[in-house]
Amino acid sequence: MRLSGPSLLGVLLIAFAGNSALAATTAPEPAPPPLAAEHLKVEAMPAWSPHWLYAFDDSFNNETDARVWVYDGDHGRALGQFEAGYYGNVAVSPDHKTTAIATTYWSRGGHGTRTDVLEFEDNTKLSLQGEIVLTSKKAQSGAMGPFNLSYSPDGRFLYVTNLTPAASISIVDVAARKILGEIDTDACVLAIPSIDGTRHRVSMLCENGRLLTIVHDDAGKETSRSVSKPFFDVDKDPIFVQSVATPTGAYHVSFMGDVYEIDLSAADPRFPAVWPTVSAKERGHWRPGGQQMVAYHPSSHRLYVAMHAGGEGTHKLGGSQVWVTDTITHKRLARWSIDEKKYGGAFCMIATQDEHPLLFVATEKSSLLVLDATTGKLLHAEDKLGQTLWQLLNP
Amino acid sequence: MRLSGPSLLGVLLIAFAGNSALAATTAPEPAPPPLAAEHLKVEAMPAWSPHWLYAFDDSFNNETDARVWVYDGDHGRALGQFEAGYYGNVAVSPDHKTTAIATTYWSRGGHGTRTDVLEFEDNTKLSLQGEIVLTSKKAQSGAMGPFNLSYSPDGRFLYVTNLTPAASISIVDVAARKILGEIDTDACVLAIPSIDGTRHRVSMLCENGRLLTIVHDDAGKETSRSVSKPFFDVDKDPIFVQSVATPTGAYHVSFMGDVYEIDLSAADPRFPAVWPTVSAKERGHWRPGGQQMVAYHPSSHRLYVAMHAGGEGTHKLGGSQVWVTDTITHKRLARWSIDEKKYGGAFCMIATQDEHPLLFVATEKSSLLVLDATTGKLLHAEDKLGQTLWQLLNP
Amino acid sequence: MQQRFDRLVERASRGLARRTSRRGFLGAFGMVLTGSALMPLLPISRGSRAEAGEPAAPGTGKPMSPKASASDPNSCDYWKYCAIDGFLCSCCGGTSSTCPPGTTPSPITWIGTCHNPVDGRDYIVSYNDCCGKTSCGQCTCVRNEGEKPMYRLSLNNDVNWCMANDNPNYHCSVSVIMGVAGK
Amino acid sequence: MQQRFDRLVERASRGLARRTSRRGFLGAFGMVLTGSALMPLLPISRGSRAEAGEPAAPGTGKPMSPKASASDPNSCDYWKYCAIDGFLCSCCGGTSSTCPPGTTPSPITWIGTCHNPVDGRDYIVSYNDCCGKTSCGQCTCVRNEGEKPMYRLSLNNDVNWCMANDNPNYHCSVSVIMGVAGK
Repeated sequence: MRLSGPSLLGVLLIAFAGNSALAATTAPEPAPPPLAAEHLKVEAMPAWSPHWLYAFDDSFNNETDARVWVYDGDHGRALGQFEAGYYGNVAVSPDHKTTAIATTYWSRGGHGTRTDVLEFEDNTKLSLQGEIVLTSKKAQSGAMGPFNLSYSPDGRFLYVTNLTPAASISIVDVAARKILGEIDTDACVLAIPSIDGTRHRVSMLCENGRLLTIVHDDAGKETSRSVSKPFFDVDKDPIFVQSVATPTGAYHVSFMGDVYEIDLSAADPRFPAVWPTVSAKERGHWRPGGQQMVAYHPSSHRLYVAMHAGGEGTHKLGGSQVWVTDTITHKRLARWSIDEKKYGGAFCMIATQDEHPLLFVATEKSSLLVLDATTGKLLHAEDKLGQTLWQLLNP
Repeated sequence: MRLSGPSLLGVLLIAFAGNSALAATTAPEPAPPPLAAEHLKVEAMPAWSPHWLYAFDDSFNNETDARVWVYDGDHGRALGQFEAGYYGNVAVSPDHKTTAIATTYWSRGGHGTRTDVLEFEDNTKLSLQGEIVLTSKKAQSGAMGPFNLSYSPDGRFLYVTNLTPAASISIVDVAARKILGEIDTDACVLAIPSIDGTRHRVSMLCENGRLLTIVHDDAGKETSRSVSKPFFDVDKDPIFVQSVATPTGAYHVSFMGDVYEIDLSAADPRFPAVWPTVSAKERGHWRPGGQQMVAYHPSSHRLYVAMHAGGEGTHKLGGSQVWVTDTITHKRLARWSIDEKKYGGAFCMIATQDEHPLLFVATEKSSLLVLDATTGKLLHAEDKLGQTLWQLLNP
Repeated sequence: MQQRFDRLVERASRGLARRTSRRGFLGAFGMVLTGSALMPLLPISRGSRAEAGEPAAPGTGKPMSPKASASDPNSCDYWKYCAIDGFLCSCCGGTSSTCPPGTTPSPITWIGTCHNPVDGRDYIVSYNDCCGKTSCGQCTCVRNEGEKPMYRLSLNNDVNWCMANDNPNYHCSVSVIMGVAGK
Repeated sequence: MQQRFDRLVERASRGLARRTSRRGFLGAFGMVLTGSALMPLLPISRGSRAEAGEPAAPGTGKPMSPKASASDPNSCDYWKYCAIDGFLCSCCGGTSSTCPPGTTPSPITWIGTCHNPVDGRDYIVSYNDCCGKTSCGQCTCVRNEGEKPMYRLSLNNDVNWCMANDNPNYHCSVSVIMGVAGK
């Protein structure tokens, strides 16, 4: 190898060193003074706000390059992003300091050796803290939701859902950054976490409309499992797997617009009476749809559902309206229209959990709308954020 | 790990086996007969056609997922694609059987360990044949062109351009699939190949407007180098690095619309007299622009240049027109308009090399237009192919 | 009777699952289901006739005027695509029932029923993914007649059906006619 | 005088290049160029005044009516971005002169001159890339005042200026004021 010729271009510059003396001597006018030299640096993350959003962009046309945006709802601006690989499943830790991403990579872009990993991102720096290599079983589904990857309520364990198509979960010890074990879930899917006293539990939806609940010990070993009676009818009116977490479990809506609550606050799962978001007259004509079609704000007990007019098979159509229902009185409080022509229908939604909540709405055109969750007023609109926003998170 | 429960969903189906007996017994009407069962298989590539196009999509918003489309201009349809990594440099072998892609991968999407590779794709199967791992120096430039990666005219060697920012080329023995060595190019860029008798040569453009030509032996070692007199003025009217190969070298156009030929058919490079594509009146008002703004059809000696009305600094603006000039008489033959409103300006162009040539035009909106290269008639338009088409190849 | 048969096959397949590795199981399962065992397991979609904009001609149950695009394999309206969610392989170098060159079909998949307005028949189709290259990115098509959530995996089009392939990268989707649906 | 100085620095830097490794060279080169040695090497763009749609007020050389967007750092029209080709970091979590959290600035870059219509001055700016994450994908901005092809690397914005970073993945671009341009 011969490298004897002059081998560097002569005019490359190091830009960290703006020289302000230089500016002072050459200013052509006496006033105003020239702009000061700037110094290239890396922006620091601001202090955490409950109005931060974590938005998963699947990048469906370039699916090996998914990413998670961190977005400041108050200032209507992106704070930065994480890489999220291929079909990344995302969860933010209960202390909102870490974003966990379970995803798949290849040694050569989309080919070569497959490696599934669980990556831990530092939310205070937007930088990668570390990874755990997983077995190559991670569930890959476009139906992103809060329970494809989930933290236990105390942040101690992470539950990674697997599908090969055999279904199982891997239990990760978060502090030790270690996979404790894998538990078969009998073809049931999701990982809805709860704690009963000191017992860590994970619940999941089964094909026959039942809830499977698995209790595990601190070593990640299953200690018991129980199966509920059927609480929904898969054939007559299935519930979406994309649901919203509540302090005691989850709200799922059904294709026809009924609300199914899973209450895991007691020793056995409870299923409070099902209630409708649609009137008898609307039923079958208006229905929930999209990708993450339900949001919830606990202290004001409001449920937000993306609704559209349509028939069977339209359950992935975004909402032309957001319907707001009181979860205690079951009364509808509002119907807010989405500018479908401009943004497409409401596709994903999440409400912040503070006392002045925002409702984030990602649309079919991958716009991001920031609404006042109390009044429905549109506070800010990002015409396009990423390529295909498929999940919104706000721990 | 406990996996004793029933662990597979019961209703998965293998679809390779369509059962046509099943169809025959259940048809509800006597005529017409029901459609026959289909059998899932993989499409075979058709026989090669000179009207095939290789189109590089940089996927600029998701740049780790670039790809190369193979497109059939006669039937106006995609034949398939190759993955092309990050800033892939692409070359099709002279026998049009192989596509070589020099690119960059990481072990974790866009992070982790970097590996630069030269991948060999089988054009008759659209499958990966093999790879050579490169040193991590590969040139990464958005100014894709025919000479960022190039085959020697006999297909024996491949020249990989490097930029760290020191410039060099790596010489690859194609048959042996082996890097022979690396040659420093004294800050000069590109790799324009030629053969003088039996001597393999590579030429490149230098900062001072000269052409550097390096001769190498069969082992990839430099045996001599020579530098031409300046043949263009970098400050007054630079030539684009994106040029078009000719049987004896290349045509480069300048920012102002002059044509610079590099003729490598003799022992020393020759630079025929520069001639303009613009009239004296048009000069400075109409200019070439875009990404791959020049195409050439040898036997009809026609040069195609993407032109727009604009001033200094507009040299990346796509063409509102394609100007056709005779390379022998230097007379303009035609000005063809592009529907800019619908497609955006003409951004990349290439002419097929047969006797009934097509002109492929990729636009600023990543549309792909298929024109009759003789008449300018629009034969087919693909409203959108990929995300950002940045290079067209037709070996 | 069908239900009982379903349970039998299901029990047999679960037995297999317990005794074999993942890949071994899929191979064996494939053999079990090939041929006459296929029919009883097929779920019948009720959706194809209910599609908005395709009113039935009175008394016939057939649509009066099928859309022209319902017979164009490059259009999402194509009748066979009644529950595809993804990129149409016919825009990616394949056809409505073949994978593009250089990709690999998914051996596992899900099954639906689509109504063909031309001959008035309902056909059983399998929706397979073609795998091993990054997203095709052309002709995104989302239709969901009879589609169910992930806990009913055999009727779900959200999961990546390339999941069991050596390279589970999703490229595009096809719809393969298996036969006429029983009435 | 300036030309002679250029050649001196260039010769010195080439000498360095021969004696040191790539990374070693860049470090040493950086020190050579920091401070007063910076000025003579700066190429002055002639383009900022020639921009279409910004006619000069007679006799002043200043534009008559700067566009409002010329003072919006999230707009591609922002005066400092006169030769950026890429994603604006101000839309990606950074600002017009800072990289987004978690990315790494490129130590090497190219330099241009942009005209600030507010104070009528020409400023020397360095266009740095922020590196180490996949494409930001927001606010694509392509302007090329004074930009030159790749053989004049120090005036080129097509190459990936993240090339010398540990992770050369391109994320977005900033424009950093270095000082007022000499007349």
